[in-house]
Amino acid sequence: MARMKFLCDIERCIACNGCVVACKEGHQLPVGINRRRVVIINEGQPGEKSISIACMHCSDAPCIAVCPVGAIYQREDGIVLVNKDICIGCGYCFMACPFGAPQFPRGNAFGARGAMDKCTFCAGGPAPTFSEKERRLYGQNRIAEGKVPLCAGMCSTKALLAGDGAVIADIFRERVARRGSGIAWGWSKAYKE
Amino acid sequence: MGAKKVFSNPAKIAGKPITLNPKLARRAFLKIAAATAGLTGLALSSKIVRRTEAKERPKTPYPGSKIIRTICTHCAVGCGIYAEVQNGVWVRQEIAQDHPISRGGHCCKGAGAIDMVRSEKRLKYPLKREGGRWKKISWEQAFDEICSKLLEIREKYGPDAVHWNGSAKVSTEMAYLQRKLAAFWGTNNIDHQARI
Amino acid sequence: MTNSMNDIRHSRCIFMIGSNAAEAHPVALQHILYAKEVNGAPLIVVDPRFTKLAAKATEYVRIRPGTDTAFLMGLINYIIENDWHDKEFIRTRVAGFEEMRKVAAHYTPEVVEDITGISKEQLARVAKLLATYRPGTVIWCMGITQHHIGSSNTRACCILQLVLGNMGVSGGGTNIFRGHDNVQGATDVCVLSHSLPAYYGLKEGAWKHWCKVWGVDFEWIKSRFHNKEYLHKKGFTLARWYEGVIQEDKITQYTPIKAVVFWGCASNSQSQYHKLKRALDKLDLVVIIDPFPTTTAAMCEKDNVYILPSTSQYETEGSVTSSSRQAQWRYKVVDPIYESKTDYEIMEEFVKRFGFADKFYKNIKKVPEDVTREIARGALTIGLCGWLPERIKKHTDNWHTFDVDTLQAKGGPCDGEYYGLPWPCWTETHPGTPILYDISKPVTKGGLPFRARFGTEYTYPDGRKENLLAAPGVANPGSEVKGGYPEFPGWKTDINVIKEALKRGMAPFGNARARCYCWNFPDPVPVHREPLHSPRSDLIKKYPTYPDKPDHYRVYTRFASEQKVALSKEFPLILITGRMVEHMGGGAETRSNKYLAELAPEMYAEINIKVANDYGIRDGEYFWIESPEGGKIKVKAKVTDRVDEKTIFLPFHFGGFFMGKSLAHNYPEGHVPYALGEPANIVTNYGYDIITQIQATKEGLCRIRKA
Amino acid sequence: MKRAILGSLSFFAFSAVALGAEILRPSGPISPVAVFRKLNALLLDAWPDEGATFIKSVSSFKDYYLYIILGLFGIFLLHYFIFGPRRFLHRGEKVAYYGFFTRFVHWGAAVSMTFLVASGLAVLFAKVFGGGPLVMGLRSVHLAAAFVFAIFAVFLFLSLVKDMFPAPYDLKWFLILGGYLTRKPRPVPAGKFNAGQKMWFWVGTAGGLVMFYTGYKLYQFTAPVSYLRELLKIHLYLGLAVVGLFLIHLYMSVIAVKGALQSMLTGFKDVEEVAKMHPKFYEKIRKEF
Repeated sequence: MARMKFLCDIERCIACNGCVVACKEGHQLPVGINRRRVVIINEGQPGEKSISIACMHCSDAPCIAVCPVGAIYQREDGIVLVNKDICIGCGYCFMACPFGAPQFPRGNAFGARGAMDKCTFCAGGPAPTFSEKERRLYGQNRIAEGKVPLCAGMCSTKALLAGDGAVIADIFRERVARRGSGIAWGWSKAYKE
Repeated sequence: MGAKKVFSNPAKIAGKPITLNPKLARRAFLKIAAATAGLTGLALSSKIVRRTEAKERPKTPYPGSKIIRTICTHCAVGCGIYAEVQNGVWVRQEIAQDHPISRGGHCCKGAGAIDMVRSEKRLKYPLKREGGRWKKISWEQAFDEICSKLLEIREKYGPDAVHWNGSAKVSTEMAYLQRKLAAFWGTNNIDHQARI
Repeated sequence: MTNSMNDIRHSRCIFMIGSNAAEAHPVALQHILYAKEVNGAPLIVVDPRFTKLAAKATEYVRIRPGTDTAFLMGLINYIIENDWHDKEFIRTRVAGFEEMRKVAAHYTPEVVEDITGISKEQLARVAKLLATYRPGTVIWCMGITQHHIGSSNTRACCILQLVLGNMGVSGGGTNIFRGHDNVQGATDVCVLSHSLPAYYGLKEGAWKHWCKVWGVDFEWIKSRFHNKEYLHKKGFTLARWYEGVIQEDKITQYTPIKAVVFWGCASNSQSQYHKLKRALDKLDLVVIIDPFPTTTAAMCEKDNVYILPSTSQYETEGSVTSSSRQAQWRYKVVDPIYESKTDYEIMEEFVKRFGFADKFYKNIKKVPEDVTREIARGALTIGLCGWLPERIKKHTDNWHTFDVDTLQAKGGPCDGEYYGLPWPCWTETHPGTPILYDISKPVTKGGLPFRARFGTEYTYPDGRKENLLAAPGVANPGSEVKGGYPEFPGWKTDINVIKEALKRGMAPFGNARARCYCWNFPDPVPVHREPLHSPRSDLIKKYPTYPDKPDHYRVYTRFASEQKVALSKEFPLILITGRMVEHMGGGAETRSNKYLAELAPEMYAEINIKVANDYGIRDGEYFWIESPEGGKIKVKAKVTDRVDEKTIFLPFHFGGFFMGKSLAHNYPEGHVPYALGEPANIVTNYGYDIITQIQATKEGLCRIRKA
Repeated sequence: MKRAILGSLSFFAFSAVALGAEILRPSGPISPVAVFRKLNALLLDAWPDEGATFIKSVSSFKDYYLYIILGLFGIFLLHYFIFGPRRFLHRGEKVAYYGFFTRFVHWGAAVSMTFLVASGLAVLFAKVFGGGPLVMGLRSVHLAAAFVFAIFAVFLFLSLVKDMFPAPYDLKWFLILGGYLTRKPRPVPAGKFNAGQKMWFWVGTAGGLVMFYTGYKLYQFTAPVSYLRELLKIHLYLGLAVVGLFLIHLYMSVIAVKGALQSMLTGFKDVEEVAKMHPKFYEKIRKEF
C-alpha cells in the first residue's frame, strides 16, 4: 500500500508562499488558518534556507494518541484526517504535534476554539466524498479524484514533493546525488582535458 | 513502514556513482513531474477510494464542468492555468502540470489567480467623485461625461492636453488599441509601465 | 530575453545582476535551479541587497547601488586582460571591440573596488567563473535599468556576453526578466510615447506605414495632431507626465496637461509620488479604468475623477507575450462579473463618442482576433507576421505537446514549432525564433544573425574604419550569401520582401556585427557615472553625470545641475526599492486578495541593525524616511541583514497612506484594500535615464529619523 | 512511542543526510548541519525533549481521573455502610458560624464549581458523549463558569482565609482521619475549620485561581507551545486534586454529615456539632461568652 508523504527540498524552496496560497485558495480557508506555512531561517545571511511545513501525516501520529474523543484517524494510505463533527477543539493535538500543524478557528461562543483544522493531503474528510459538507468542512477531495495535493502541484520550483513515500524518496535521493555532482564540480575540467 | 524505508536508504546515496551525464540527469528530473503526476495512479489504488467508489458516487466534485486553459496575469514568466468552470462560474483553479514553462508551478500570486474574479473588493459599477464622496453612476452617464469632457479639453487646449497611461496588464490586442487610440486622438502622450 | 526561461536549463553559468527573480519571477527559478543542480552551474548574484535569490547563490556579490557599469566593465577588462575573451566570436560577429577595450581598460580591479565596493579578489573570482563555465546566461531586471545610466548598464551586460561569446547559443544570451504579465506584448505594440507599434518610431515613414495598415489617410491622421511637429515629437512618459501638469521643470509643449487616463496602470509606481499627487489635484479630469480601486482613486481628493470598472483579464481574451517573446492565448474563463465591462467594450464606447469609430475599426470586425491580424499585418520589424490568432490558440491548446527542454513540439498539430512562436516569427509557417542571433540554425527554422541596422561601414573618431557586416563565412546554414549582408530594402513595410529573404535562407534585416561602440548614444561605450544623488561625493568629480537635457520627452531634465556634492552630508543613506513575492506592481490586485494581504499585510523598511541602533530604532518601530525632494513616509522598521549599513530597502507595492496620513476614507466604500501602506515612491529621488527616461529609483539618497 | 517520534521525524533525518552530501560543496560558510539544527530548534522547539512525556501523560490522565472518581465512590459507599452518617439534628443551641457574605460567596463558588467540574469532566470524557457540538458547548460552559468562579473564589478566599492557616493539631487530625472512621463521634482536634476543610479551602480557592490562570492561557492559546504543554499538565494535575476534594466535600456535606448542608444555608451550627467537630473553636467561643 502506498504511504502518502510530503517532503520539502530545502535547497529548492525559495519561500514564494505559492503552496500556502494554493492551499488557502483551493480549500477556501478562513484568514488566519494556516494549514501550510513557510519558515525562513538565517534570513538575510549566508545560509538562508526556507522550508514549507504542514501536517506530515506521521505514522503512529502523536495527535491521534492524545485526542480525547478519537476524532483524528489515519487512513490506510497514511493520510491523517480529523472528523470535525466529533472534534471538541480541546487543542491537545496542537500541543502534541511536533510541527504545529493543527489549526483552530475562532468558534462562536466567547471566541473559544472551534473544531481543529489541518492539512488533509487534499483528501477531504469523513463526510461523503464530493458532498457540499465535505467541501465546506475539509475542502477539496483531490485524492478521490486521483489528483495531487495543490501545494505540491503548484510549487514554483518543485521543492515540495507529495505522494508515495517510496517514490518521492527516490526522487529526492536522485536529486541529492545529482547535487552531489557539485562535489565533482570542475572535475571534468581537471581530468578530462 | 514507509518512514523506515526512507530512513534506511541514505547510506546508498553516498555510494552512488556521481554522474555529469546530462541525459541521465534529465531523465531523472522528469520523474519529478511523474512524482506529482504519478501519485494519481497510486492514490486511486487506495482501498478507501475503491470502497467509496463502489457506492457509486459522482466521479468529480463539479459534474459537467469544463477546463479552460488560460495564462496567469501576474508576471511575464507566463505560467499556465487550468480554470475549471461549471455553469459559468470559475469553481476551481487546477494545476497546469503539462504547461511547458511553469509545469504547474505558481508563486503565491498565481496560486491565488482565481481571486481576481472572487475578490469582494472588485469594483461593481462606474463611480464618480462628487462633493468628496463616491457616487454610483450608470455606464451611459460615465461615458457621456468623460468623453464630452475629453473632447472639450481637446477643443480648448489641443490634443496634447490629454495624457494616456496604457497598460502592460491587458492583452497585446488591447494594448495595441490603446496605442492606436492615442494616434487617432492626435497625440504621442501615451506611455505604460514598460517605461519604468 | 534573447533566449527563453526554459533555455536557462542549458546554462553552465548563471550571472544575475539587479534581479530578485526568487520574488519577482519565482517560477523562473525552477529552470535556474535546475541548471544549478544538473549542470553544476555557478549562480552568481550581484545585488546591493541579500535577496531571497542571493540565498540560493553560490557567489553573492554585494554592490553599491548605481555602480553596475563599473563592475561590468571591470569584469570585461579582467576577462580581456587574461585573454579569456572569445576571439573567434569577436573577430566574426562583433564591431567596435577595440574602441570598447580602450575604455574598459580604465576599470582595473583596483578602480572597480573603489567605485563599487567589490573586492579585487571577488571580481577576479567572478570573472574566472564566467570565463570557465560557458555558455553562461546574464539575467537582469530593474536593478540594472532604473538608473540615470540604465541604458549604459544594459549595454555593459550585452558587451560582457559578446566578449564571452555567449550570444546566440543555447544556455547563453542576455535574458531580461520582464515584470508585468504582458509588458513584452505591450512594449512590442509600443504603448510608448516615442514609437508606433513594433518599434517603427515616429518618423513620417512609420506613420505612413501604419496608416496603410489601419486603412486611414495619412493626411487625416496628421490633421488630428496639433501640427506636424507634434506628429513626430516624442510625448510625455509615464515617469514624468505629471511635470506636464505641475511644470516644476520647464515643459516643451504648447499646453499643460489637463486630463489623464489611467487605463490599467498604477500611479504609486512612479517616483516622487508626492509631486504626482499635486498633479492629480490640479487636473481637470482623471479617469481610472481598472478592476480594483487603485491607489490613484484614493489619492484624488478633488471632484475630477471617474472610476470605470473594467474586467480582469480572465473575463476577456487575447494574446499575451511572455518575457521569452512567446505568445500565448489567454482564454476567457468567465463572463464579466458585476457590471464591469471588458477593456474592448470600453474602448469601443470611447471611440464611438470620439467620432472615428468607422476609421478605427475599419479592419476590425471581431475583437480581438481581427486586432491580432492587424498587428500581424503591420508589425514586420519584429516579425509578428506569423502571429495569427489561430496559430497562437493552437499552441495554447496543445501546450502539453511541447518539450520542456527545447520548447519545441514533438509531433501533434504544432510539430517542430517552438512554444508560443517566439518572435521574430517571420511568416505564417515560420516556427518562431527560440534563441535570437543563433546562426547554427537556418533562418526558416528559427535561426537569426545580428541585425544590420546601422549601415555597412563606420569610421570611428580615431579614424579606424570597420566593416559592420559579419565576417565572411559566418551566416546561417542555407543562406545564399555566406557571410555578412545588409538589410533587404523595404523589408520593414513589405511582407513580400521578408518572404523573398527567407526563400533565400537569409534574414530580412541583414547579417551584421553586434556593436560594442554605439555612436548614436551619449556614451558610445558604457562608462561609469556617479548617481545624481551619490553617497560618494569624492567620486562625483571623476565620474560626473551628463549635462542637463532641455527637451527630454517634452520636459527639461536635470542631470549635472542636480548632482550636488554636498547632498550626501544631509542625506547619508542610500535608498533602494524592490519587489515582494506576495504583491505585484502598485498592488491594487494583490492587496485586495485577502490571502496575499494576510501574508504581507503592511509596509516596512529594511534597515541594517547598525543603522537601527545608531538612530535608536527598534525592530517593528515606526520611523520617518525623508527624501531630498521633500517627500517623507512613516514606515515600520524591519531590522535585517539583508541590507548593508548604508542602505535602506523599501518594497514599492503599497498605497493608501500619504506622508503618515491614512487615505482609507478616500476609497469607495467597501473597496478599501485589505493591506494599506505608505507608497515607497514618495521618497524615491529625482533622476532619469538619459535615453529612455526610466526613473532612477535604485540609486537615491534619504535620511531617517525616529517617529 | 519512541517509534512514533522517529517515524514522524524521519523526514528531518532524511533531510539531514541529504544536506550531509552538500557539506563537501564549497558553497557557503554555514554548515548544512547547523542549518539542520537551526530548523529543528525553530520548528520542533522543545518537542524532542518533552513531546514523548507530554503525549504519555496526557493520554494517561483520563485513567487517573477515572481511578480517583471510581475509588472515591467506592470509599464513600464503604464508609457510608460501615460507619454511617454523622447526624447533627440542629435541635439544641445554635452557634452563628457563617456570616451572610461568606454563605453568599460560598454558594456562588459552589454552583460555578459544580458546573466547572461537571463540564471539565465532560470535556475529559468527551468520548462518552460522542464529542462534537455538545461537548464544544460544554467547553463554553466551562469557560463561562470559570469567570464566575474566579470572582467568587477571590471573595471566598478573603472572607475565610484568616481561619484557614494550618495549625499543629491539623497533623493529628489527619492521623486519625478526622475521626470519621468510627461509628461514634468523638471530639477531634480542629478549630473553626478542620484540616480537611483547610486543605479543600486552599486547593479550592488558591488552586482554583491557578486553574483559572492556566485555563485562561489555554483558552487564549497564544503562549509558546512548550509553555502550553506545562500549563495543560498543571491544569490536569491540579484538576485531579480539585475533583477529588470536590467529591469528598460533596459527600461529607450532603451525605456523611447530616446538617452540614443546612448550616451553610442558615449560617448556624448545632452546639453539639461544634463541640464535637470543632472543639478548639468551641472553647474559644465559650471563653468569649
